[in-house]
Amino acid sequence: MDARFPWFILLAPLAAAAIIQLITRRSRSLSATLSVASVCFSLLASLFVFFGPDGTSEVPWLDFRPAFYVPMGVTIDGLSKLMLLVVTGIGALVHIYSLVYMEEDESQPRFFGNLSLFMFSMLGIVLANNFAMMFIFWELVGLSSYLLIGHWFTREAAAAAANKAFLTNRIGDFGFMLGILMVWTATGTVVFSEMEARLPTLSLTAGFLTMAVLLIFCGAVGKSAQVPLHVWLPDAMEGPTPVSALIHAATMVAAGVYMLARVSFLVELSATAQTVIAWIGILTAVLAALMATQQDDIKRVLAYSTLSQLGYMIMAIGVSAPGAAMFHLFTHAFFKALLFLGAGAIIHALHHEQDIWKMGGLSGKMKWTFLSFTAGTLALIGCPFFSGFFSKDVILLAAYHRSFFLFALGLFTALLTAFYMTRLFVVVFFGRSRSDEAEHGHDGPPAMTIPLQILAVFSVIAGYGFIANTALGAELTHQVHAIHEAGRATLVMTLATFAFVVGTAGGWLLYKGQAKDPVLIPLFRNKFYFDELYEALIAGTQDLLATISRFLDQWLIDGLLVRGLSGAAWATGFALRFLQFGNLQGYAFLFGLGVVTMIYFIVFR
Amino acid sequence: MIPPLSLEIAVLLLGIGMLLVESFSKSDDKRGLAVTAITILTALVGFSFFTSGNATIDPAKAFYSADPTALFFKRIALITTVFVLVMALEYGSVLTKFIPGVTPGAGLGEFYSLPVFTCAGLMFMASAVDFLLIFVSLELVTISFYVLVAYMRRQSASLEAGVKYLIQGALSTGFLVYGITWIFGLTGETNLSAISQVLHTREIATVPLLFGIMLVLVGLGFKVAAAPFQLWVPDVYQGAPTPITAFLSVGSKAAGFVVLIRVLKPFVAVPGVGEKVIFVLAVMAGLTLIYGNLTALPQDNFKRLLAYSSIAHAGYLLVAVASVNKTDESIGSAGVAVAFYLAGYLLMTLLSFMVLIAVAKHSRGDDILHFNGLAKRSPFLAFAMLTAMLSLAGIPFTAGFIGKFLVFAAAVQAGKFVLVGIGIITVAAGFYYYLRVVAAIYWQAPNDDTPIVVQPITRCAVGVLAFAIFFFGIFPQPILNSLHNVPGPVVRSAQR
Amino acid sequence: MTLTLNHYLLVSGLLFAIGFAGVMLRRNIIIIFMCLELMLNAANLSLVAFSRFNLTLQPNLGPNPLPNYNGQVLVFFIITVAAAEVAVGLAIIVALFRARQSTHVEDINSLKF
Amino acid sequence: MLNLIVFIPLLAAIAILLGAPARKTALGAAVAGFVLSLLAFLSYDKAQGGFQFLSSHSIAPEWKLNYAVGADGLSLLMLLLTGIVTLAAIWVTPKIEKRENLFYACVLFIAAGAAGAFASVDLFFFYAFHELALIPTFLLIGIWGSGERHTAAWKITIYLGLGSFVLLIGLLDLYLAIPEASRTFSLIELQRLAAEGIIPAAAQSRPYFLLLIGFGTLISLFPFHSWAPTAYASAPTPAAMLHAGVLKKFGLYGLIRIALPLLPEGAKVWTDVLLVLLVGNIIYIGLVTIAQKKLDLLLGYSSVMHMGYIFLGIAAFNVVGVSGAALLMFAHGLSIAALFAMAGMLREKNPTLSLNGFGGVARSMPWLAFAFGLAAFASIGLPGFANFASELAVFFGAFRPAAGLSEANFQLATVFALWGVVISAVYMLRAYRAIFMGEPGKDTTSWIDPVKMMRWPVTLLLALLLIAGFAPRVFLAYVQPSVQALLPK
Amino acid sequence: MSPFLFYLFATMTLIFGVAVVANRNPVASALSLVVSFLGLAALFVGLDAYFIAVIQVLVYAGAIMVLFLFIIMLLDLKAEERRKLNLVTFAGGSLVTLAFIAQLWQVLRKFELGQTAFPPLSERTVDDVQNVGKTLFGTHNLPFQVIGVLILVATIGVVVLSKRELK
Repeated sequence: MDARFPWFILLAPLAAAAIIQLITRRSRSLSATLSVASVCFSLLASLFVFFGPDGTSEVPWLDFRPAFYVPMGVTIDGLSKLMLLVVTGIGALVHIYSLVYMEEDESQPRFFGNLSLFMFSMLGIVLANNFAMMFIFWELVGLSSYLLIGHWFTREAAAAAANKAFLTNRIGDFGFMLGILMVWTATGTVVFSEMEARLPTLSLTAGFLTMAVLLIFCGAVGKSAQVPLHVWLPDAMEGPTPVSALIHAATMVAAGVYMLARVSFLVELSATAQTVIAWIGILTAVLAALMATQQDDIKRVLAYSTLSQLGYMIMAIGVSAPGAAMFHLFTHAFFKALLFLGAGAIIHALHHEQDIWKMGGLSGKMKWTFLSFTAGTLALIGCPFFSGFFSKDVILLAAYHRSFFLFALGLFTALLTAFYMTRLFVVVFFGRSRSDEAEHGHDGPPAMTIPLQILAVFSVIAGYGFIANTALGAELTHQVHAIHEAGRATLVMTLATFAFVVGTAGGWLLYKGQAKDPVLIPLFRNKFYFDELYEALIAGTQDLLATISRFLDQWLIDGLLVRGLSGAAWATGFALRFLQFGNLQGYAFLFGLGVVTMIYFIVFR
Repeated sequence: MIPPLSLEIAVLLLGIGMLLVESFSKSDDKRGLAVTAITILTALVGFSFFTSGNATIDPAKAFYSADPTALFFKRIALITTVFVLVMALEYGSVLTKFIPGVTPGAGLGEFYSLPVFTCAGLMFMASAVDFLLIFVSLELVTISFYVLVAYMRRQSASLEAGVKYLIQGALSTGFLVYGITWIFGLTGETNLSAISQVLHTREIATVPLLFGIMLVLVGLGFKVAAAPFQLWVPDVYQGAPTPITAFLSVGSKAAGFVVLIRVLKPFVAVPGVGEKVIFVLAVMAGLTLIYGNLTALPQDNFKRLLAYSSIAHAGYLLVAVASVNKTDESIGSAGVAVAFYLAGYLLMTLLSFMVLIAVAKHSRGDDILHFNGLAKRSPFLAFAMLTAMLSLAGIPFTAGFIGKFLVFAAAVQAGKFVLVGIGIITVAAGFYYYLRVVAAIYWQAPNDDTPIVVQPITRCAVGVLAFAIFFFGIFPQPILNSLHNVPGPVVRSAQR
Repeated sequence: MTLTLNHYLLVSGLLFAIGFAGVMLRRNIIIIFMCLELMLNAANLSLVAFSRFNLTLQPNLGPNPLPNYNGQVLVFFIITVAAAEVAVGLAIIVALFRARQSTHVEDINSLKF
Repeated sequence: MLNLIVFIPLLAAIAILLGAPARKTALGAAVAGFVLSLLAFLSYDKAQGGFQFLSSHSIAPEWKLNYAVGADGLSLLMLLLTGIVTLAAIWVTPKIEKRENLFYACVLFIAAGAAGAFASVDLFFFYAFHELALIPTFLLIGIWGSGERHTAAWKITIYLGLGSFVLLIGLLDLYLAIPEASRTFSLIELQRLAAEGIIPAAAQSRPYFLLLIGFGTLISLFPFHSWAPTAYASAPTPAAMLHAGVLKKFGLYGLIRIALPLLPEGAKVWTDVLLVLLVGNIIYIGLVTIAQKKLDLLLGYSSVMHMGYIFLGIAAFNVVGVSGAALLMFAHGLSIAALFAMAGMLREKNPTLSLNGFGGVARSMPWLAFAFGLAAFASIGLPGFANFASELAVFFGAFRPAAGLSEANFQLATVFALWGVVISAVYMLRAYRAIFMGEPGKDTTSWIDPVKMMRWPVTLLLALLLIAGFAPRVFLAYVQPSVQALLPK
Repeated sequence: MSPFLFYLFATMTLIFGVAVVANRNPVASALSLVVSFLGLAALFVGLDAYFIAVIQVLVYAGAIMVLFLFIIMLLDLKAEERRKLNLVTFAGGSLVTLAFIAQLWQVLRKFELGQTAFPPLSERTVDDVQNVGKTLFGTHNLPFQVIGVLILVATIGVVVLSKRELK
């Protein structure tokens, strides 16, 4: 296979996006077909590549060698192969699912165009062989995420959410770019492989490394919605549900984890940074889980759960277990996409009702959905023998090896996860139907249920060795095994199972048959007041500064300096005009005064 | 080759001839007189290129020099007079309203012939290298201007201007004469070359010498409208008949500057005196720039605005004069800068006055608002005015820009950065008040829609001036050639 | 006490100052004009004095020392010019008087600012 | 060829003034100019490099003053920009109600001035041509402008007049700092002399300062920027496009072309000051932009803000930074021209352009929403557009500036510049959201997209942005050797 | 010239000069001016400039002053009625004048050559008129011609400005 072959994976969605935007914008079916076809092509090509050899192919993009060089390069190795499969696989399923979900949307072509754009961008991140290129696609996924969140742009909430997502990500990217610049200053390259080769030969100070790694981590904090930049992800649920499934659950938000795994050679160099990363991760996990316990919107619960799971993965990176992180990323992609698509099916069936308290009793009416959702839930809450159980277990084990506190919090999060997912599950599927829509719920057409079923299967089996090992590839598998071999595996597994049982039981007992939430914790319900805090912060800093600056510009620079100076000139002129008062005698006097003064200054000084 | 003095003689003969014809002809129509004068003067401009130098005379005994500078300024005088006469033709109908006369053309003959005599005076000034001739020719010019300024004696503004000019002019003459006295007394010479020799060979008491120089500077500063002796300018310019205002502002100023440069030449080289003279010139330049430009800002009367602008340009010229330096290269040399600036100034000032006359005649007023909507009433005049204003403001591709370019080059070369700084501010002020006219012409709607018609000869002159502004703004070389087409030193009078 | 050049120069300067003061202080134009004549005459006095004392300023005198006649010629010119100036000036002042019935400077300030 | 590029618009303008059909002649001239500049761009022999298409006519032999044109990669890029933006500007011009001839003549004069400045290889004409645009701008804003047009026209004219005069003094100072024997106006000669270090280091500081202020005013360097936003807001669309898109680049071009090679030591003296000022451009103006409530002012301020990045690249004094800056000039020219063009289209619907007066326009004008989105994202530096590629180069160039410059200061400035990227996203997205997203208002629903004919110019601009964004090397291949030649060895 | 005569005539010149300024009546001013000029003419004689002295008396004290008096009479100018004295003008004018005199004093103090006595003159000084004439018509011919033009211009000017009705 030619090393240039992976380019096709990347370019097919771009071609689709471009054609849809420029040519087939008017035709709904053609656009949809094109988009789906492109993603299917990418999936097939990815499969082909997956079983092919590793390799790299690059073309120069910015070329100031020797000073500065940015190629566009695709790299195929274990990591990117895994990600390729996840992205194209879930992407394909979501595309197919969207055919139904977005059927009645008036701007369906735009939706598919943007979806293809997203596929292109995401695949770009996956394939990138250098930091600059990754940053490029990093920004582009931000763009496509913005476009897709804002798909229903006439809704104020959607528009606001889109802006919030983009801006929050930009803040993260600010740090990311700085990090890239720092690393580049030290190594003189942005290409990962060269960087990895050169880093050991340089003697960099610990401070520098910590700084650089943390700045790069900023990018991940933004994209993977870690505390404190997590606020955009729940709001992003304003986008169409397939988007939430694909972008805001399975793929894009995991890009941060992927990126950190990609540069783990760099992360490893700074223990301090690692600690920070791990703690940010676990903090996100715990906080998000707490918030999730009190949400009423089905998608928001899932969104917080995503946050929480991403926290796990980040923590895994922080405890030097990128393999574990990638493992969890892999399994999580399936079950979270499944959960979102399932939620989407419910929402679709209930005519865009998202409040779980207006659902209920759907287990019988939406059989396929119920079954697959169950599989997903079990995988997420770490039910033994489901995929999530294995991957989460590895992370907890890795955390245990590093720090007991991390482990304890991780365990607590697992418990909470079980709790809130059970809450969701029970409230949605059991009990009485609490609204008319819920009464008439029904399964979607096959294009909707089949992706659910496929994902359900994977949610169950993705954790098992024969799949996981293949998918993760030799190196990552080796890492995972290494964690297991480090000991205490049984203890951790037992504790995890215990957490699962306690959480599930708690949720079941508390919410069984409830018509409204028996627990009210304002702090959790209001998401720890992060939004309010930020709003105040933005109003207090940025907007205030902007107003002040505008005031300064208007009154100081334009007013005092520009208008003031020109006004002063005018006024001087106006004043001088009074010398010209028309009286001859006065002129003679001024003349004489001039003479005497000038003589004084010239002759006598 | 024509002997140089014959130019002046021809002009004088022309003037006397005009007076004779005026006295003895029966015709009431004096237009022919002016047209003849215009033709002959134009021809003389041509002849001026074929004059021979006066290399044989001992410069220490000469009154009269026919060096290239002199010739250049003679041409300026001739050309100015030509255009002033064209303006006078256009202005004739206005003028006769304010002269008591029995016949329709009464007083016009003299009005056409006096500028010719003034022109002769200006030409003498251009050549004068002796205080005696300087004084006499200067007075010839001044006295004829007294008459011309007060010419419209039924209009009290004209008379008022005449009186103001008379008194202040006489005052300045008094200072000039007193200053000449001191210089003569100290050196025993009136000839500038001789003075220069004396200054080089003998010790002269510095304080009295400076005193004398200062007094002379007062007199000459008055003529070129340099602050603080500029107060007469706006009143006189506003009151005088417009062609005469133009003549004053171009001819008188040009001749004043050539005299100033010639007079200063012997002194700037004297240690202990030169620096102070340069300093006082710089101070005057700065004051003039500030006064002329800033005072023009709130001005609503266009004629008065041009008066302030005339002061302003005197300021730029003084900057060049104050930047006298050793370099002989063209760019950065003060002499070339002054000469070129004056040539450009001639074109743009005459053009703006010419348009002013045409517009004022039809709009019955010479405020800026009378120019409102000129672009609709007469696109040709509007464009001409635009050209003039651009050149006055110093926009590239106009002669005015090259002038400013050279002036500031000289100033930078001489390291006069304070002056340059003032210049920058005043140039910006200039943008404002010149473009106010452009704004009136192009932005505003006309107050009345009647188209403006001008005489063919005026139209032709306007066209020539506008073309010349652009032509010399792009191809300065002809003027440079004209500055040194005669063998001998370039305009180096300002240099040692 | 012998007379020196400075005596003459002082007289001349005082005369000049008196004339100048008159220009600045008097409000009748004709008198102002007369004061201007005074100033010119002050210059004349200096010129003649310098012309006469010329000899002392040039150490290498010839066998037949003469006053510097250039100065006297200049005086002659100044007087002539002054005459012409007075003629024209008075003509203007008369015309002005006819127009405004006044020769007072404060009455002729319609042109200003 | 270059003579044609300069003189076609000039002659067309004169023809229009003399009564030729205005729009047709103007459009014809613009097309011809664009085609010619494209031809010149494509036929430039990159292998040979240096200045090509030279032609020279002596103007004043005594001063060694020539009308001389010629182009290297950098000037060709700028000429191409001029050609495109001119074409687009004239194309998008809506029907002019009053004095159409004067309008088009003014626009063409601006175009000719810009083309002349970029094509000149003579210092005098380089300066003079730029000034050609001053008065047409004054007339365009004053007669056909909107809002407080008179104030704006006065401000821009006086301010730019002042700035260009400072510039003139700077150029004179520079010229006179060269030893008398080798003084020349020829940029090519000067470049050669620069290599010999003709100006002593001690004499470089003052001219550089003057040039910085002079050019800086033309570029709207903080704090000399306040003419720009109001002028752009009030100017008729083509004037704003040409001014913000092309003319402003003159100053930057001048800094690269003149100050960079001739005054490297002077530049070092003022680098720290420049850094402070450009951070002022980026952060301070960025914040001011956030506070704007009208689209035209917002775009005006944003164009001021983006100048900071270009300055950063130039200040870095290395190939990466300066080439990036040069490409950014091109990119910014295209994107801001496109934005102003579309702001003009919106102005036809809502004359005040107040952000509150829109909402949900994307529904009624999907094409405009799409195109505006592209231009907006280009301007805030999203990958895929030329702006990003060049900004990237600028950042990398500035993070490791040329030897002898303070790395720490540059890195700090880069941090601010990066934060500026966030700021620009804030205001652009706010504006985009206010205009195109949200609940459609009563008026907005009846609006319709511009007709196909009018979409082409914007499409052209955006297409070029994308091409240059995907393949910046195509353009850098022109710029980089030129910059390399200009930088001191 | 004996110092006594010098002081006499100098005082006369100056006092009547002051009288020109100080007199309220224009006629008195004009007559004072005549006397002042006569004093000046006497000083000229003392300086051996006989020709100039004669011209001074004839042209200045004679012709010009007669013209002045004639005009004053013609216009029937009364003594300036006591308008309120403009204190500012008066104070300012006086100050400037005093400052000028002070400066002059300083200049003269610094002018050492001016402190020498009368130099001897050759006998040919008695040919004063001849010498002046030679200079005037010989070397100074050109300015003299220009003066002629000047007078012509002045004549025309006076005619144009004064004639009641131009033809």
